[in-house]
Amino acid sequence: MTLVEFIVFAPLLAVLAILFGSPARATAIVAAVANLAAAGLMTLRFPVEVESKGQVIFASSRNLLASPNLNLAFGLDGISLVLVILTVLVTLAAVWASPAEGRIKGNVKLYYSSSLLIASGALGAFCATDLFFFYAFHELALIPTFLMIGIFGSGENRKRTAWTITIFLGVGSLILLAGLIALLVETGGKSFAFADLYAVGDKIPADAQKNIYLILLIGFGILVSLFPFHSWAPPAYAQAPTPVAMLHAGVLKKFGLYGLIRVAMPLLPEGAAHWQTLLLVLLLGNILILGLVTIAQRRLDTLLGYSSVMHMGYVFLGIASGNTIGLHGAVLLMFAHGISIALLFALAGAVRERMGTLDMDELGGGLAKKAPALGLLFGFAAFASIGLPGFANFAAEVMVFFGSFQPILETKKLGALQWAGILSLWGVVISAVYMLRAYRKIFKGPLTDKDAKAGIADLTLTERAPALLLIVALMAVGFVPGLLLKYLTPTLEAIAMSLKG
Amino acid sequence: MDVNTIAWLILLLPLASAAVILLGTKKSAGISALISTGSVIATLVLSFLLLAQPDTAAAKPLQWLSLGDFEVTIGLKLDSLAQGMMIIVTGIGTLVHVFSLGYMHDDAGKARFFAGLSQFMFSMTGIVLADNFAMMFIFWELVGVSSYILIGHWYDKDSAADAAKKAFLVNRIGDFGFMIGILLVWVLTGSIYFDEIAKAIGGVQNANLLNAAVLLVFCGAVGKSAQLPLHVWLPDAMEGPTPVSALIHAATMVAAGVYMLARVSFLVGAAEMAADTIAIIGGATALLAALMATQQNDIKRVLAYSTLSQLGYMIMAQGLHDGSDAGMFHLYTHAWFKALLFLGSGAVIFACHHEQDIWKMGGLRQKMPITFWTFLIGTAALIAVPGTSGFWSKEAILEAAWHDHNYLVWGLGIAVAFLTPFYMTRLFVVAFLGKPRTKDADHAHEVSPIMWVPLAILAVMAVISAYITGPLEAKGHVAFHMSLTAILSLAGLVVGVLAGWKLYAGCDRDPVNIKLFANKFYLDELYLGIVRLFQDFVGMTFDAVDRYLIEPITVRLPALAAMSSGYVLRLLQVGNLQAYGFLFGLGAVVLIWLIVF
Amino acid sequence: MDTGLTLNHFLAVSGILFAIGLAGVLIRRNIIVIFMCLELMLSAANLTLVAFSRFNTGANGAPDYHGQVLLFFIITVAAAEVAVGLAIIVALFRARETTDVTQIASMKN
Amino acid sequence: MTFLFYIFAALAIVGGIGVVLNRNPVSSAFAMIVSFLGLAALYIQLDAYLVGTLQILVYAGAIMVLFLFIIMLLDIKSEEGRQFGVFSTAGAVVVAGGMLLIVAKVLKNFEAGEKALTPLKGAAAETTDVSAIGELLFTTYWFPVQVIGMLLLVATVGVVVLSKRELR
Repeated sequence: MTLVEFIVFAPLLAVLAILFGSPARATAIVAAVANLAAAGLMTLRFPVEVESKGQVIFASSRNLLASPNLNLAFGLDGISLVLVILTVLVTLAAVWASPAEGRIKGNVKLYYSSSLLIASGALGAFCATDLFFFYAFHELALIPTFLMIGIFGSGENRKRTAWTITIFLGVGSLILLAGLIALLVETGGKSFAFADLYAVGDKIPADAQKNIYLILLIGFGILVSLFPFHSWAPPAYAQAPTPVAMLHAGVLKKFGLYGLIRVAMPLLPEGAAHWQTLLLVLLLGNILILGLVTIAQRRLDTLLGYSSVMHMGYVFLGIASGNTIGLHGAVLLMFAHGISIALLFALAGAVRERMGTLDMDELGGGLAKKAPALGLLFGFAAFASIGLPGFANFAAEVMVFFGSFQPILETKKLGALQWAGILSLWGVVISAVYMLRAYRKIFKGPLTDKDAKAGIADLTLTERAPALLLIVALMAVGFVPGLLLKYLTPTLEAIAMSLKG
Repeated sequence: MDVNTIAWLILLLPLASAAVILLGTKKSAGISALISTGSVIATLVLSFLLLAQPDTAAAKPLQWLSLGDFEVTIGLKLDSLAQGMMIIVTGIGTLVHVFSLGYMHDDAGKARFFAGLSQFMFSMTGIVLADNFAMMFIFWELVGVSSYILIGHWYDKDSAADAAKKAFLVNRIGDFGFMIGILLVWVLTGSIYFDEIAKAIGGVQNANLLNAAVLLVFCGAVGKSAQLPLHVWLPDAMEGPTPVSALIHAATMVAAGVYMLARVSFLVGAAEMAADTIAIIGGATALLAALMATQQNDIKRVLAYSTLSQLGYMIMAQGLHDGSDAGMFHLYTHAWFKALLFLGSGAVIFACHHEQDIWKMGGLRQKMPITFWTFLIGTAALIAVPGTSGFWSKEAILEAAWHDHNYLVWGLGIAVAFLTPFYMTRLFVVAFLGKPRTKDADHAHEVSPIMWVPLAILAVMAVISAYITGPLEAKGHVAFHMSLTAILSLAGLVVGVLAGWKLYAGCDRDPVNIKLFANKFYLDELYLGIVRLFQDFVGMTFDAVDRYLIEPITVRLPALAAMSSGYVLRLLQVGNLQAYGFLFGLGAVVLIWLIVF
Repeated sequence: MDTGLTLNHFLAVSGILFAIGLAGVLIRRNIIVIFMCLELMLSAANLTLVAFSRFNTGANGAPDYHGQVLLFFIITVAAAEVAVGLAIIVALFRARETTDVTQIASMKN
Repeated sequence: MTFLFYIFAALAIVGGIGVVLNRNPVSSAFAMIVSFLGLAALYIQLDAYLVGTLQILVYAGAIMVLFLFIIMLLDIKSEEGRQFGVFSTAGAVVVAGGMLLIVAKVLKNFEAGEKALTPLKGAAAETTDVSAIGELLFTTYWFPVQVIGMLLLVATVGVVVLSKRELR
C-alpha cells in the first residue's frame, strides 16, 4: 500500500470503524490527522523534478479489468499534491469544527462518516490516474453531501435544496460522463489510464476536440458553478451543515477545475482555444454579475455561497489564459480559495451557533466587542478572501492577472483575454465591498440588543484551532508561494506547452 | 552593519513588533506600546545609518514568486529618494508613537492600536523601499489595511466603522486602476522593475497605450493620495485617533501616491498627455479642497481638507515638467508641519475632552501656551510665511508650474495660495483666540510633556526642515527670486490672513455661510447615490435576475420538464394487469416488426 | 414417402397457437385462465423447438436432440412455474377474495 | 400423414380457442388438455416420442390436474356479465393479429421452411430418441440438470412457504 492509497482509504477505514462502534468524533479526527501526516510525508518525499505531464509519483495500480484496461490506479503529480494538501487541511478543520457528539441532533455516526466520505471521494478523485476512478470517486463524494444537507441542514427548505443540488450535480456529472465517454471513444477506448490517454491524446481531430471540449466545459462547469449553472451553490452552502459547506465549497468543487486542467486542456487543446471566448464571457458573468448579486445578499451564509461562486471566475480566467503563469495562478487560487472559504464557513458556523441566525440585519452588529477572537479571525478570513497580500489568495490572483496579460507581451495589442482580465479586476473591488460590508454589519459598530447578546461567548480554544490551522496555511503560502509553486511548475509547463503546440 | 542588514532590519523590525504584540503581549498594553515605540525608534536610527549609503545602494532581494521568466522579488531599493523618504516616515513615526503613548494612554485597545501602527510602519517602509511595481502594490495594499484598522480603531462607533470601510473601498477602486496600469507597463516594457522599466521606456512605440498605462498607474496615487475624484475618504478618515491622522492621513501614507509618482517620474515624463492630466487633477484637487476647507467646523476636517489641498500641490508638481523634485520637497516639508498641526489638534482635542468643533473651543492661548505656539508655527509653515519651510517648497512648485508654461495649473496653484492663509487664519483665530465658548474649552489645560515634546520637535522641524535638505539630496533648494509667482503668493498670504482676521476675530458663530463648500460640493451625496444605485439597485436587479430568470431557466425549467414528462408517463400506469400486458405485447410486436423487416 | 408436410406447417400451427394464447392473456379476466393461456404460449414455443430439432438433421440423418433437451428443461421449469404461480394465486385469492385481474389494481397510484 | 397432421393441428388450435372462449374455468382447463393432446400428437409425428409422452404426462397429466385442483379449491364460478371488455378485445385483436401477421410474413419468405418432412433412415432410425436425449442429459447437460433439480427444490419450498403465510 502506497502513501497515496493510504490517504485515500484511511477515511473509508475510519468510516467502517465508526459504523462498528468506534467513537465518531475521535475516530474522524484521528483519521484526519493521520491523513495530514501522510500528506506532509508525501510532500517531503515529493521530488520537484517531475518531467512529463503523464508522470506521477507514488504510483500504484491494481488491475481490475483486462479489456478495457481498468485499474484502481493512484499517483501524484504537482497539481494533485497541492489539492491533496488542501483536502487534508480542510478535512481536519471540518471534522474539528463539527459540533461535539452530544450536540448533533440525529445520527452522529452518519454525521461524521459523511464528512469522511466526502474527503475520501475528493482525495480519490484528485489522486486517481485512471479516468474511471477519477469520475467514480467524485460521485462517491456527492452522496454524503446530499444526505448531510437533507438531514442535518438548516432552514426549512433543506430537503428541496438537497434535491436541487443532487439533481443539478447529477445532471452535471451525466453531461460530464457523456463527454468523457466521447473522449474515450476518440482515444480508442482501450484504456482508462491518464498516461495512455495522453499518449494518444494529440491525435484527436479538431472537430471532435471542439465538440468534446464544449461538453466537458459544461459538465465540469456545472460542478464548479460556472455562470449560469450556479444556482445550486448559494442555497446549498447556506443550508449545508458547517463541515459539508467547508468540504464542498473548499475541496469538492475544485474537482471540476481540476478536471479541466487535468483532462480537458491537455487532451483537447484546440477545443480549449476554440471556446476560449465563450469561457471568458461566462467567467465575467461569474465575477461581475454574481459579484453584484453577492452585494445584494442580506444573509451571511448566502453571501458566502455567492462569493464562493464568484471567485471561481478568477480560476477560470487563469485556466482560460492557458499559459504557465495563469495556470499556476489558477491552481494556487484553487488552493487558496478552498482554504479561505472553508475558514469563512467555519466561522460563519460559529456565528450561527451563537446567534441562531445569519441574517445580517437581525445580527445587528458589534459582535467583535463580545467575541473579539471571533472578530479577529473573521477579519483575517475576510481579508484573505478579498485577496490581501500576505495571504495565498493574493499571490494567486496576481498570477492570474499577469497570466491574462502574458500572451500580449510580444504583440502589445489588447485582446479578449486582456479585456476580460481588466473587467475581472473590477471584481476585486466588488469582493471588497461585500466582504467588508458583512464584516462591518456583523462585527463592527455599536453593540445592539445588549441583553440578548449578553450570553454570547467568544470562541473556545477548540473552536479556534481549526481556524488557526487554516490561517497559518494561507499565510505560509501567501508569504512564500514557492512552497507550493515549485511542485506545480513541471506539470503545468507541460500542459501550457501542449496548449501552445 | 552592512547595507543588507540595515535595510532588512528597517523593513522587518516593525513587522516583528506587530507580530509579537498580536501573538504575545496583546494582554499587556504598556509593554506592547513600548515594543512598538522601540521598534520605530530603532528604525529611525537605522534610517540615519542608511543616509550614508550611495545612491545606487540596494539590498539583496528575496524571491517571492518565480515562474521561468516571470519573477517577483522583494528587493529593497535604497537610492536617495528612498533614503529621504525613510527619514520622513521613521522620523514622524517616532514622534507620533511617542505622542500616542500619552494620547492613547487610557485607551482600551491600546495594544491593538500600537500593533496597527507597527503594521503600518512595516507596510509604509515596504512602499518606500520597493524596487518593483509588484512589491509596491503588495505594500500599497497593506498600508490600505493598516489604514482600515487604524481608522476603525474605535470600531464600536458607527461613524468610525463606516469611515474605515469607505477608506478601504475607495482605495480599492484606485488600486483597480493601479493594477491594470502595472499590467500595461509590464506588457509595454516587459518588466516590473523600476530600473529595467526606466531603461526600456525609451523604446516604447505605442504612445496611446503608454498614456493609458501611466494614467492607470496614477489611479493608484489618486486613491492613496486622495485626489479628485477619489478624495472623499480622507476627511472621513479623521474618525481615527488623531495620532493616526497625523502619521497616516497627513504625513506619510497619503503622500505615498506622490512618492510613487516620483519613483516612476521617468514614466510620467514619457507620457505627455498623462502628465498634463496628472497636473490638472492635482491642481483641481488643491483648489476644490481649499474651498471646502473654508467652511468646515471640525478642527480635524479643516486640517484634512488642507492636507488634500497640499497633496494636490504635490501631485500637480509630479505632472509638471521637472516638477517631481519640487513635489518631493513639498512632501518633505509638509510632512513635518502637517504632522505638527494634527498632533497639535490632537492635543487640543485631548484637552477639550474629545471636542472637535472649533466653535466650541476658543481662548486656548492662555490654557495651552505650548500647544498654542507650536500650532502657530505649524500654521505659519502651512500658509507659507517666508522663512518657514513651507514657503520654500511651495514656491518651488509654483515656479515649476510657471516655467513649464502650464498657466492653467499655475493659476490653480496661485488661487490656492490665497485660500490657504484664509482658512488657516479662520481655524486659528476661532480655536485659539477669543474667549472659551464652552465649559470643556474653559477647563482645558496643557498636555503632559510626553505629548508636547513631540510638538516642540516638530515645530522646530517645521521651520528648519527646508534648510536641512540632506536627506533629499539636492531635491529641495532654499532659493528666492523676485518673480510674478513670488509676488502673487506673498500677496495671497497677506490678503488671506487679513481677510481671515477681519471676518473671524471675535466671532461666536460663522459669519460666512456657503452651503456648497460646507457640503463639499455635494460630492459625497453624489457618490452615495452612485453606490446606492450599484449596491441596492443594480445589485438587487441582478439578484432578481438571478433568482427569477437564471434559476428558473437552469433549475425550474428542467425540473418542470422532468415533472411534466413524469406526469404524462404516469398516465400510462393504469394499474391494470392486462393493459400492461397489452402494452408489452404491442411493444414486442412493434420491436419484432422493426427488427425483422 | 413424401408426406407433403414442411417445416412451415408446424411453424404456422405454433404461431397460431401463440397468437391465441396471447389474445387469451389480453382478453380473459380470470387470472387462472390467463395463466393457462400463458402455458399455451409456452407450449406453442415448444412446438417450434421440436419442429426445428426434427428438420435440422445431422450428418447421420438423426434429429438434433439438443433442441429436445431444451424442451425437456422447459417443461420442467414450466412445472415449477405453475406450482409457484398457482401458490401465488391461492395466496392472492385468500387476500382479495377474487381472481379477477381488473379488481387487483393496487399498483395504480 | 398429412391428413393426421391437419386433424391434430386442428385439435390443438380448437383446444386453444376453447381455452380463451370458455366462460367456465373448468371447461377452459379441459379445452387446454385437448389442445395439449393435439400438440403431443404433433410431437410424435415429428418423431419426438419422449417429449410427446412428457407433454401428456407432465402437462396434460400433472400441470392441468394442478390447475383443476386449484380451480376447485378456490371454487371459482364462471365469469359473470359481459365476458370481454371492448378495449381488451380490441387490444387483443391488434396484438394477436399483429403477431399472426408477423408470423405469416416471416413464414412466407422462409425458404428453409420449405424442407419436406421425410422419415428417418438408417442409423438415425435405429437409435431411439430416449437414449439419445438421455445420453445428452447426463453428459453434456449434467450441470443444467443439477441446476434444474435445485430449482424444483426451491420452487417446492417456495410453494410451501407461500401457501402457509397469509398474504397482505
